[in-house]
Amino acid sequence: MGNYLITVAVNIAVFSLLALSLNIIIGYAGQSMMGHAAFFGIGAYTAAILTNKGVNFWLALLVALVISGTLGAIIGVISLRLRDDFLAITTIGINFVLVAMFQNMKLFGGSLGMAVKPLILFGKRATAIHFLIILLILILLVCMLIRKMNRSWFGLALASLRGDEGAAQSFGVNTSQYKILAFIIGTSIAGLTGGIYAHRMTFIFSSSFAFVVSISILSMVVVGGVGTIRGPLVGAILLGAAPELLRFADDYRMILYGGVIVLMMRFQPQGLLGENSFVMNKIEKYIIPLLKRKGGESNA
Amino acid sequence: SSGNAPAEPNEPGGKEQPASTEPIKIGFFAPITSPAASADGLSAENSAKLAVKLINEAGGINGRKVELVSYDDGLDTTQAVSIAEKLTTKDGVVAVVSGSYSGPTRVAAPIIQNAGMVMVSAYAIHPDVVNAGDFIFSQSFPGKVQGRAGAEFAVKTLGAKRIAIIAVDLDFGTELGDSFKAHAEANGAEIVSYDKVAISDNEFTPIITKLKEKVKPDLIYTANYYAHAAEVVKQCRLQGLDVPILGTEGADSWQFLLTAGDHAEGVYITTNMNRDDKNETVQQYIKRYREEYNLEPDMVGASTFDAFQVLFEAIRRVGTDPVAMRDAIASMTDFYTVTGNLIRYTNRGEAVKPVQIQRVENGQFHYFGEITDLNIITPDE
Amino acid sequence: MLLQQILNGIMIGSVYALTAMGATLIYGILRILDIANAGAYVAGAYFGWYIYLKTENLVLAFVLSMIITGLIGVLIHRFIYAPILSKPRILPIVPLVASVGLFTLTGDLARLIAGPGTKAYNVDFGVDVINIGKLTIVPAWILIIVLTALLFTVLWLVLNKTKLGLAWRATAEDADIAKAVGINTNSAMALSYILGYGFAAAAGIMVGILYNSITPALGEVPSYKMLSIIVLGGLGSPVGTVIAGLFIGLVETMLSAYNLTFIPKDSVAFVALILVLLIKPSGLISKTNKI
Amino acid sequence: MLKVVDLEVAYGQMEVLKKVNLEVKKGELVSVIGPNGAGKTTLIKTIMGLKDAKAGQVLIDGKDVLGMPAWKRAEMGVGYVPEGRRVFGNLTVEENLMVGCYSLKDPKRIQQNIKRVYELFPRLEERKKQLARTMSGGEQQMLAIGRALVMEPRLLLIDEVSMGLMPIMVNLCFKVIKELNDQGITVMVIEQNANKALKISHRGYVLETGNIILEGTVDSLRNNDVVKKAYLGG
Amino acid sequence: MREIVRIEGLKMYFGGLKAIDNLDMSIYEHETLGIIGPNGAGKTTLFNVICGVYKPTDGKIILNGQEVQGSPPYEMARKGIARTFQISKPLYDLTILDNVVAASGIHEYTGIRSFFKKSHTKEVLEKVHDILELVGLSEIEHKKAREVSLGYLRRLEIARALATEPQLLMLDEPCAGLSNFAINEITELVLKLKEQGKTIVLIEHNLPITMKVCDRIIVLNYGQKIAEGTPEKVQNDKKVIEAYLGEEDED
Ligand SMILES: Nc1ncnc2c1ncn2[C@@H]1O[C@H](COP(=O)(O)OP(=O)(O)OP(=O)(O)O)[C@@H](O)[C@H]1O
Ligand SMILES: Nc1ncnc2c1ncn2[C@@H]1O[C@H](COP(=O)(O)OP(=O)(O)OP(=O)(O)O)[C@@H](O)[C@H]1O
Ligand SMILES: [Mg+2]
Ligand SMILES: [Mg+2]
Repeated sequence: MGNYLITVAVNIAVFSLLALSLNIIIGYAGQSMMGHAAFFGIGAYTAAILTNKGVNFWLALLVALVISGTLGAIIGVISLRLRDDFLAITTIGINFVLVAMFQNMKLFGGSLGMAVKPLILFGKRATAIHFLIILLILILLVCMLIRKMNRSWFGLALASLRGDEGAAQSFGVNTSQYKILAFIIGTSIAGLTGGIYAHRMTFIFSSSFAFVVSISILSMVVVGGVGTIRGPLVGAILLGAAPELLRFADDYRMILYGGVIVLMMRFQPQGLLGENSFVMNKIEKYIIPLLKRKGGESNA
Repeated sequence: SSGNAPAEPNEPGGKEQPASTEPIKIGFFAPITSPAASADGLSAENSAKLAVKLINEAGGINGRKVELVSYDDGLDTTQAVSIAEKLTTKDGVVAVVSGSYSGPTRVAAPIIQNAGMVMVSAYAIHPDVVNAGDFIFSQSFPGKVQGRAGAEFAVKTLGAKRIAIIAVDLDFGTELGDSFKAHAEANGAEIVSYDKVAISDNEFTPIITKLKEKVKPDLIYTANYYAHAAEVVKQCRLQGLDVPILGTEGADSWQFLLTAGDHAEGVYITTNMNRDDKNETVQQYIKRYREEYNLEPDMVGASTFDAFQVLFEAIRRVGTDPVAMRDAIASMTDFYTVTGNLIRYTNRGEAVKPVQIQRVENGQFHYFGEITDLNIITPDE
Repeated sequence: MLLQQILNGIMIGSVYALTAMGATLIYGILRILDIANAGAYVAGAYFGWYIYLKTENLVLAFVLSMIITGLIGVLIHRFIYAPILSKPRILPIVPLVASVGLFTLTGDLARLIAGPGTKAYNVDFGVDVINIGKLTIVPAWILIIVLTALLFTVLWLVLNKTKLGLAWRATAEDADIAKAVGINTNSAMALSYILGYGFAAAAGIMVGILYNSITPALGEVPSYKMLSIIVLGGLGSPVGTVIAGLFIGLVETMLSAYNLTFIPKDSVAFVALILVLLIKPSGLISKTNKI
Repeated sequence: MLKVVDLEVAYGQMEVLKKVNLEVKKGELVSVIGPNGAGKTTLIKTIMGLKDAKAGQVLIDGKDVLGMPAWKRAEMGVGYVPEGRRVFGNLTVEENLMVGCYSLKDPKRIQQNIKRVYELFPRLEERKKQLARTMSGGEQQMLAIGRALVMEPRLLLIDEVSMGLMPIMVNLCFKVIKELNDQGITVMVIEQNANKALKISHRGYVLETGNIILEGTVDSLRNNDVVKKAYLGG
Repeated sequence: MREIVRIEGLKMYFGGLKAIDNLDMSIYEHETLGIIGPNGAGKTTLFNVICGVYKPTDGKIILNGQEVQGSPPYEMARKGIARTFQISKPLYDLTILDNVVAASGIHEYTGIRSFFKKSHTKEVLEKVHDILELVGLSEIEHKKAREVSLGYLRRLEIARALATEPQLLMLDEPCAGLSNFAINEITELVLKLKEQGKTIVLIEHNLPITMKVCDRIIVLNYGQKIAEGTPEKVQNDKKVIEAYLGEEDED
């Protein structure tokens, strides 16, 4: 793999983590989170400030995770008071306010952005491939985590809360608690990703965490398929690689990008690989029986 | 040295093929599809194409044609990283010109530096761009110099004593505003107010009412891009605040003149291009740009054009070996381009060149003066 | 100075209210946070500019552009939103994502067709400014006030004095049952889009005239700022939108006037929004369920 | 007035109605009974135009209305009381009734009709400013019935009249339906309380798993063993 | 008989509207208590207050000797009070089976710890299948709740309530919308539960059923108790006939 491909892969991997984590909040817990990039940013700045001060990278990542998770908990608490669309806009607002803070406060480098001390691994400066490995391991972990979640009472609690809060409470689900937990998990993964991203870029600007970024993450989740593991991954791969894949379209790149999203929502609002989507139906119809016949057994 | 770049089989320019007739490829990126700043991106891209076209018309460099490998970065740092990787590892370019703003340029710089390739940044203002290493050059003078020159002009020539600053809250406004402030104060003027405005904001009436009725400055320094600068000018004049206004290269665009209309008369700006320069390079660029694109050239375009001139000159002198090119650029002196005489490069890779003072007369920018004092125009080394 | 600043604040606020009016209508009816409304704002500004360039007739520019943009709105609703919304139990973020896609598309289409550079209306009002005592008034401001009042009145009348308002709300809640009681939901929705997008076009032209500049990026700020104003004003209530617009305008003005720029002006709207929602989770105007 | 010919309806792959034939003559009151999941709601939705048919015909006044949008059918004078109330929860009681009058033009008539519904269900008048979603289950059912009545339907389709209503109100509603029918309104009613439904009807149909298994006059049905056992509570 | 729930001076006002007005009542262990009354009398509201959906305006709810008014619904559920909703609240995107499994996890929703405990274990599935069998949902357990007709959603409500293994089961019009056949099934079910010693509170407008299964009936009107006693007694109460039952039907 050439450096260029690795770089694109790193970008995709970053977005995969962001999409997977956002999906926990939006897809599994059903909460309208529209400011995910803000938490990505909090993680990035926290980790960057710490390593610049000489703190160990891994420790810095941990702190980034904790701090963004804590802020996520606050959003979770706020979300308890707000209805759906209000929550959506409040989170948009939080995204804007945080980016404004990154942009204005000396602590975050102000309008000049912030240089990040390059990561040294095993005595050498880390390159794209190192970051790719770290990210892939994390993606694997997060996927396993989500899989575990889906099979646990936790997952069922989120599904109930998403389906009908009143009903969920009627059989013992403390919906507030689970909402907050979903926010914490989602935002802390975003923060962790931010910490890695900052060291990959070695330079961070407030604009990398702006609302538009939240929207692209959201688009990845929705285009891929909300509430599944494969969905955000595929969404991140497609849309994350889109700027590069669409280079052939030159000047029409953004139009294509926008157009594809609109058409997707129009014809496959459940996402490319969401439940009951065109692709999944075809897979269920043709591929699964094939596998069954060949493999003899398949897991439900 | 090329740092610890990963060894790539097709390391560009590493092994110079003798007397090749292959075209020389030069990489380029600018924000084209980004909604935020695409007018500048277009200026840059147009000028890049023009530069290549003109050199090829003149027979290329040492008999070899030049080819442009151009990318749109969408004003997105993530994309800029991919582009930088692609340029350095896949496209076989010999050098890179950044026609983009600070963000993308800043993240691309270390990658290009690590690959041991030369990059000339056309107009990015961020002080850190050239810090990426010895292969990275800035075509124009840094923001600090321009701010200093502006203050010199405002205080010494215009005699301003009470100055109000309005600056966009980005690296651009911060660099210029802060350095203007420092130098103006050092020269005995008072900065009576310093307002930062968001790039997303275009309503300055509240600030201007405040300036007019409470602050009462005798000069307004606006470190903004053209849209904001035009708004500051227009709203000052409409509110009846008739003090001199000094802008920056950010206002050096036909779009500033279009938007501000008559109100722009008498406004000064600091910039790097002198449209009244009799020099043939300058006039040819202006003429050809108008012909090719039916648009008025601006500072962004001229700077991009010149970034290519710097590379062309280096290649003409030493060929396409990156280390040789780097040394050739670093030692360039008195090289005359559209944006004036490049006196020399500092050891950090920043250009030393005079700062132009232009003034709007009859709806056009015209020569008003020039800051050539080396103490002012030499960047910190 | 205070008086002038209050006037400035009211002006800025009116621009916000005007900008958010179209999206308010659509949000109030369909509960779609229609970011693409900011695309209509851009498109409308360009149509208006072109018509004005060709005809020098400002009224015509407004009317034609509103109609064209409104009709585009109808098509967008007919072929994009309506099919999306008719699917059962769709996630609320799906139309939102679609609208973001549309907005991206319009901004870049404008760039491709009209070029990325600035276009200027250069409207000549005859006078530069009107001075009343110590107050300075720019003629475009008067036009803004008139336009805001006009659109607001139209909206208010439609909502309160016609059956359409009720039909909209019923359709938004349960389109099937609305059909079953005899509401032509397609044409009712089409009308909401004509108004919603037409209003956005008017706002786009107005802002284009005020700042004498339109660019493909014109919609960037409104695309999110209007959201905060809509919500701050309660759920898509036009009265609330006007009040919220003025409120934000005044707060922003006072902050810059008195150097209280500890928060960037840009995020004032959102800080206000978050504070208000924390204290009063239903928005400033709490007759929430009425449009 | 209403004729359903060989109607086939499916949800995706699943056939729910299989060649259903049914007729309601002008001035008739016909009830359709059947167990849960038989397809009664599906049938009525298809007649109203809220669900597409796969094959067959729905004739209203002799005209095939399949493909015609629901609001046109409403304009033809078809009134609909949906299953599970489905009132407009964020509208007030009065607004719900106003929406019901949507196809009427004359404001006087609108006032009159609403007044008549208020007389029928005084609780609704008491609560005219209350949001419909905060009304009790039975109150919502009254509202749903009222909403269909205010539009002066010629053909009234009712999906479960008695659901959630108190005994007094159940009787009242059946009485009202009977009265309306006597005044010339054609009615088709789906009802779980077969006893009460058959009592006021002229004819009835029994729908089971998508097939009409029985039809006939009320008397013939009431004396049918199957009906007796399964629907009249033995 | 032991008192499970005692309600003292309960008031629930919505603005000026007195949905429950100074109500005193008790629910005893192992009894089946019927609550009837006109539409809008406050029956569902009473359920909502007992289950913690609404905080009462005033008054006490004493569960097993403990004051519990104002506790959130999930706590009331965990304390052993299960309820069905008059207007079904299924989890539409889940299958019937998962709906019931979710309910059976009542004591598993312990926050982050629940992350590490598998939900669809053998025991859980066994239990859930039994319940589905009991209420007649077995055949359609793999259908999404969204694809199921109303009658079956009503049964799902009961299944979910049972899955929480409550000490007090509160049914809000379980028979509404059910076919005759199904009503008989549900009646059987209630009788069976009664036999097992469950405490049941039942709101039901289908009088024959109420009369058949209830030991005791409380009649509400305008939020106040207007009658209380055995089915026979209540059935013949003048006030009840006037406000609720109406003149006797022919049959
Ligand atoms: N949206 C849907 N998607 C898939 N299947 C559905 C859907 N709605 C209903 N069905 C199925 O269609 C069949 C008929 O449903 P319908 O609602 O018409 O029954 P019904 O006779 O009205 O029953 P009930 O008396 O319970 O209301 C049922 O088997 C049901 O599972
Ligand atoms: N959230 C609320 N806001 C205002 N009024 C309410 C609210 N909830 C219930 N009510 C009113 O309180 C009264 C009691 O309602 P409740 O639902 O308890 O009646 P019910 O006895 O269950 O009637 P039904 O037999 O029709 O189900 C009704 O008149 C209803 O309109
Ligand atoms: Mg039904
Ligand atoms: Mg009730």
